[in-house]
Amino acid sequence: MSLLPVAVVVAPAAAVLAILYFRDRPNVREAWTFAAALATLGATGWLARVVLAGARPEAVAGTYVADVELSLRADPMGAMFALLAATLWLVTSVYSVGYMRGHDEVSQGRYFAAFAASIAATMGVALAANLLTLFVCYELLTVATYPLVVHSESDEARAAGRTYLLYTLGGGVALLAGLSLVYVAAGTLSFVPGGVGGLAADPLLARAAFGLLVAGFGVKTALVPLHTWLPAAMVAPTPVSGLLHAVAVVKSGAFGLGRVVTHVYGPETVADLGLSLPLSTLAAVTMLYAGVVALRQTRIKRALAYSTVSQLAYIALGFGLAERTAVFGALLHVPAHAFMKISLFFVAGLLYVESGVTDVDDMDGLGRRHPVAMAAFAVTAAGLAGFPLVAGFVSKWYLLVGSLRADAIGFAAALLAAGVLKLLLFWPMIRAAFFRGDPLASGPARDEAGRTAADGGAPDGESSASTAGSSLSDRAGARAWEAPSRVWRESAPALLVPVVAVALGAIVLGLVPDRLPLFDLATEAVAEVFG
Amino acid sequence: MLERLPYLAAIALVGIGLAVLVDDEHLVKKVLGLNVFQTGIFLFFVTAAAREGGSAPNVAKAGPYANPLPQVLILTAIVVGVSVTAVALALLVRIHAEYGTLREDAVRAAIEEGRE
Amino acid sequence: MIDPALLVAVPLAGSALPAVASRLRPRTGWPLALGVLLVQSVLAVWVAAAALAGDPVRTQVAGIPAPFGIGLLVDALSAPFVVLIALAALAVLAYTRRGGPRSGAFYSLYLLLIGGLTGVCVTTDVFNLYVFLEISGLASYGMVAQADRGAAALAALKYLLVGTVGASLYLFGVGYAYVATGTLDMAALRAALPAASDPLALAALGLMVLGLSVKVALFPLHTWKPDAYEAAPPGVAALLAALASTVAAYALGRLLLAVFPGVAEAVVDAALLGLAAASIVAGSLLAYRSESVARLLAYSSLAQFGIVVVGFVVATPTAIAGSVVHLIGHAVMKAGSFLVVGLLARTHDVRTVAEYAGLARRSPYVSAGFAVLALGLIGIPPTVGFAGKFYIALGAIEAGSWTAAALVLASTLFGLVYLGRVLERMYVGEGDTHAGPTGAASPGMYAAVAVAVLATLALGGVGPLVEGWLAPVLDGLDAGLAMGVVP
Amino acid sequence: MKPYHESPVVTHTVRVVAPFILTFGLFTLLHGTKSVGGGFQGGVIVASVAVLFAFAFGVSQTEATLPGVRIVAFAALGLLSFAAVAGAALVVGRPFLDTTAFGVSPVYPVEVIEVAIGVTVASVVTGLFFELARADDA
Repeated sequence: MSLLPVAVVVAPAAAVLAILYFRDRPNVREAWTFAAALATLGATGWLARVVLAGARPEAVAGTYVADVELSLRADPMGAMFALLAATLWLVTSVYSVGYMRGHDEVSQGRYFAAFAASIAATMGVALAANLLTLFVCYELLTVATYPLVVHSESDEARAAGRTYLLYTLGGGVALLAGLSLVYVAAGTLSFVPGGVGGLAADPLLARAAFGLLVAGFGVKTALVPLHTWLPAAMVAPTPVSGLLHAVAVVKSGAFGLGRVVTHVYGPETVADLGLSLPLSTLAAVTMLYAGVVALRQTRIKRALAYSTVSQLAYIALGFGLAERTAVFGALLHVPAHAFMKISLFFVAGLLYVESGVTDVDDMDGLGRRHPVAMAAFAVTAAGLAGFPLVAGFVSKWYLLVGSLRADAIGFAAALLAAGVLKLLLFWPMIRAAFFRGDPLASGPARDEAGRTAADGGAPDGESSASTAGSSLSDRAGARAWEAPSRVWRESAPALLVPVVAVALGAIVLGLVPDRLPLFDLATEAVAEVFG
Repeated sequence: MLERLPYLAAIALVGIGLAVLVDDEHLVKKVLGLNVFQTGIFLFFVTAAAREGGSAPNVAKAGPYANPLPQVLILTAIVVGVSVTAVALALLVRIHAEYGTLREDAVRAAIEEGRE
Repeated sequence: MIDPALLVAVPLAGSALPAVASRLRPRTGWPLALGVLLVQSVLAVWVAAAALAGDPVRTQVAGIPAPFGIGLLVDALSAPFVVLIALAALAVLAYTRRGGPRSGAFYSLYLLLIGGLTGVCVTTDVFNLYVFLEISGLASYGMVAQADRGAAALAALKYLLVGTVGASLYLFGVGYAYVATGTLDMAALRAALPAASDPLALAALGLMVLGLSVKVALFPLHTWKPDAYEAAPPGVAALLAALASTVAAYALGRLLLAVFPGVAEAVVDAALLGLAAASIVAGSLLAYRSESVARLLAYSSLAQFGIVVVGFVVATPTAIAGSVVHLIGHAVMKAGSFLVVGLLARTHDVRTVAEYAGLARRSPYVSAGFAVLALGLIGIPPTVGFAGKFYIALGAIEAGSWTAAALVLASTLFGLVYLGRVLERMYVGEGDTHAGPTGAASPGMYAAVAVAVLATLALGGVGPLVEGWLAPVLDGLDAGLAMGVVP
Repeated sequence: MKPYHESPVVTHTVRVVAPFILTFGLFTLLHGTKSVGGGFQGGVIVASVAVLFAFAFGVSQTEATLPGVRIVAFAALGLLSFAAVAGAALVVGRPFLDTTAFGVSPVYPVEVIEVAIGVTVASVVTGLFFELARADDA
């Protein structure tokens, strides 16, 4: 019974109360968020070190239901996900402060409290020792993220919230059914590397349970038929879309899927029961479908959302193949995709706050107006497409090798095709940003854009910016008056610094992956499962 | 066939009572229906207790007795029936005082108006 | 050892005091009721502790031996309910000090109700069960009529008519059971019923189950509940919502498990499962379409009791433990919800879902409490709502009845639909946020709600405990021991 | 209040018949153990006497002699004495309501219980009658 895993979950949870208590005093409230983020990062870092040293700290909170305990256990896979979530929470907190204040959003107290609660639930999902604890935290994650989805309280947000709740709780019900079947079939729900065993006894029951579990986790992993809530949830503020809908929420779905394949069923049972093919096909279909639909999106965030759906399918495919290298690739793709996608979302958020840009075809000339941000955007977009030297390439490489080793040529082809689709998606944006002139910026970049937009006239270059966009650029314009009009002075540091940090993270993960603890944890996890 | 007759009567009373209770609009008639319904059940119990040539279960008298237990049960059930009817009548008096009518549809209409 | 008869005698005798005292000196009804209920709670906890420690407390009223006299038994199945009744009565009493009706007569009825309900839980004589059902019924009809609105009188009358029909049908079933076996004691009935002629035994079981289904308000027989709970004063609605149908469901479970196993299982199980399924679906649908929140909560009870009945029909040890946990959990959550509805109606004069818009800003703490209770009713872990449902679903899967399991799990989604609507309106709706509170609420009212919310969270892990308590009783029942108790 | 005329026929018959009804009521009440009768039936008959007086001499006049407090007090008294007899068995260490607990033949405790029930029933029925009668005028 060690307190470390408990500390990792309790730190953000305690922050929730503190944030709610100080919700009317912004600076104290933000201080609490940062303190909690740092504490969690420290705890997860230490946890990772302890786990890499071979220990498996465990904390049991007593038998909860049907002699299954509510307990946390840090194993390499869990520690990796927790470390990733903690690091990105810190970065996102900085970004959130910049975004919230730049955009002076309403009810920020509730926002930060719900954020901390979501992270606490994600930590619970990461460190859960058995399927039931994971389910409990999974449901709490839904409850904690709901206020964030409906943050702007507009009708569109309310509708998105309703779809979000219906899908995720529907998934929760399927998950509960699945884990009940597993409990009845195998007698236990705790995670055992390499599978619980005894599941193949009754193949029909085992297949039904696997189907239900995949459906349950598939909702949050946004596998095709169950993915429609993710684009709808883009109505949430960008930091929410960034951390939650690119990292915490959807990754907990993918993580759950991984747990089922590696620690409940075990790769051999998945292969014997012939479950590998259907799951992998579902993932491949999702990859390609989402990739294609992403091309048709006009709003940046919805395009990124569909690209997330497609990228998550990479992870699902890796786990679906249940082959050593493919699973390793999938585990690596979790942090890789997290860093890349979060930087894209941050840039999208920055563009929205600073220049009121939300649509893909409004991105002309942004390269000049926000050179650093757009550079980060370009680099990480390339990484998503699988360009070397950025994180995406490394995990995709292992996925490709893994699918070839599992002699699934079709799936390898699907991976490459998905990469091409990403290219087709991002290249027009990058070209518009860098190589097409910015009609607005004929004079000094900042003031000209500010004044013309301010008088509400629709200059020829500025196409149908959404009404929210134009009122935003008035504010951006207004700030332009105060800020000296130096070209590179493109955005508030609170927004720019996290963007750069996360982009650098993606590059480091691409250049020297094996030096980072995430890589070692993934290796350790795979070694534990595949022996 | 003859000794089956009281059971049939009991079932008939139960049926009639329920029919009046459900169908009639007048609240007092509903309470009456309830009483008829309960009497049917009591009749069932008492006929179950009867014996061929049995006399009242009184220690003073000799001879085969009718079964005392169902009769005692029905004594209690009658007391319960009376108290239920008393509460129902008290409620009826209050409804009449409040709405001036004892027809359920009229009362319900008055409540709907009151609610707007 | 305490004679369980005291558990019934104390509230019944105590019920005479408030009526008289309040006529002599006004406002003495409440303290008297508090005194009696404190004594009742101490007795209940004491007896329950003994019963749950493994040796059930049993006695024969007036010393008349078993098959003839009325036996009283507090075992692992009835002990939790005896304690629940006593503690729920205390919590709601705290509320009614300022919130609810305060006349002496009301507190007499209050104690009568508690006495009747405890009687239903402890008796082992089926006719005695009828008498206690009627005592608690009569008290609840009177309490529903306490509200000064005219509609309360009509709702109470409707409740009286339907409730008495239900109790009389149950009496009819007792008649058939007596004719079939010649005895009224549950243990003797269980021994004699399988040998009895089938039509009589089936008629007895059918009528008794039908009668109790009216009291539990399963779907087609539920019409009395929404009107009664909406028209009754909030304190009364909370108490009835928590206890009235819960105790009737307990009695139904006691009959199905201890008296009628082996008698025409298939027919009655199918019928009850049908009723339960109808209740879950129709209850949720009706709840979704109802405008007033009190009526919504009443319809939600239909669905929740449908789930409990599924647990009793599946009848594996896990499912039974689930039903007991869900009965207790639901009582706590539903009582808390009705208290919140009463509190908000009193402080902000809001009653319908539309009026609940933007309430979270106006009264954040009460709304947070309501949110926890609503999440519990939906069945989100770590609340007690989830524990009960999970056990029942697990039991259903173990027994291989897939439709039952699917039904129980789907009820979470139904719950989300009709309760999520209210929560969304409260937290995300844009009501006139500056409308300040209109009425005052006493600390007692807030305390009662707080107790309910804390209990919802604290009882989350009570599953294994209840399973442990019930194991000896259920094994005893399977082994054919009378009432599952070693004589 | 309706003007209440006392027709001589009604008042005289009531004044003559009342004592006999009352004794018959007490007779039924006390003979509950051995023959037909008992607390409930006896109590109701006794209550009918009060109702008769109300018909004959006017509700409010009768109610003046039997105010609400006294009626409820009698009801409570009956209930509490029944509980006392039943509880006494417990005090002596025998199961609740055990009438053989007191060494004397069970008939006497049962008689006390019958009287207690009779008092309660009589007062409740009378109280109910006056309540309904008063509600009508209101």
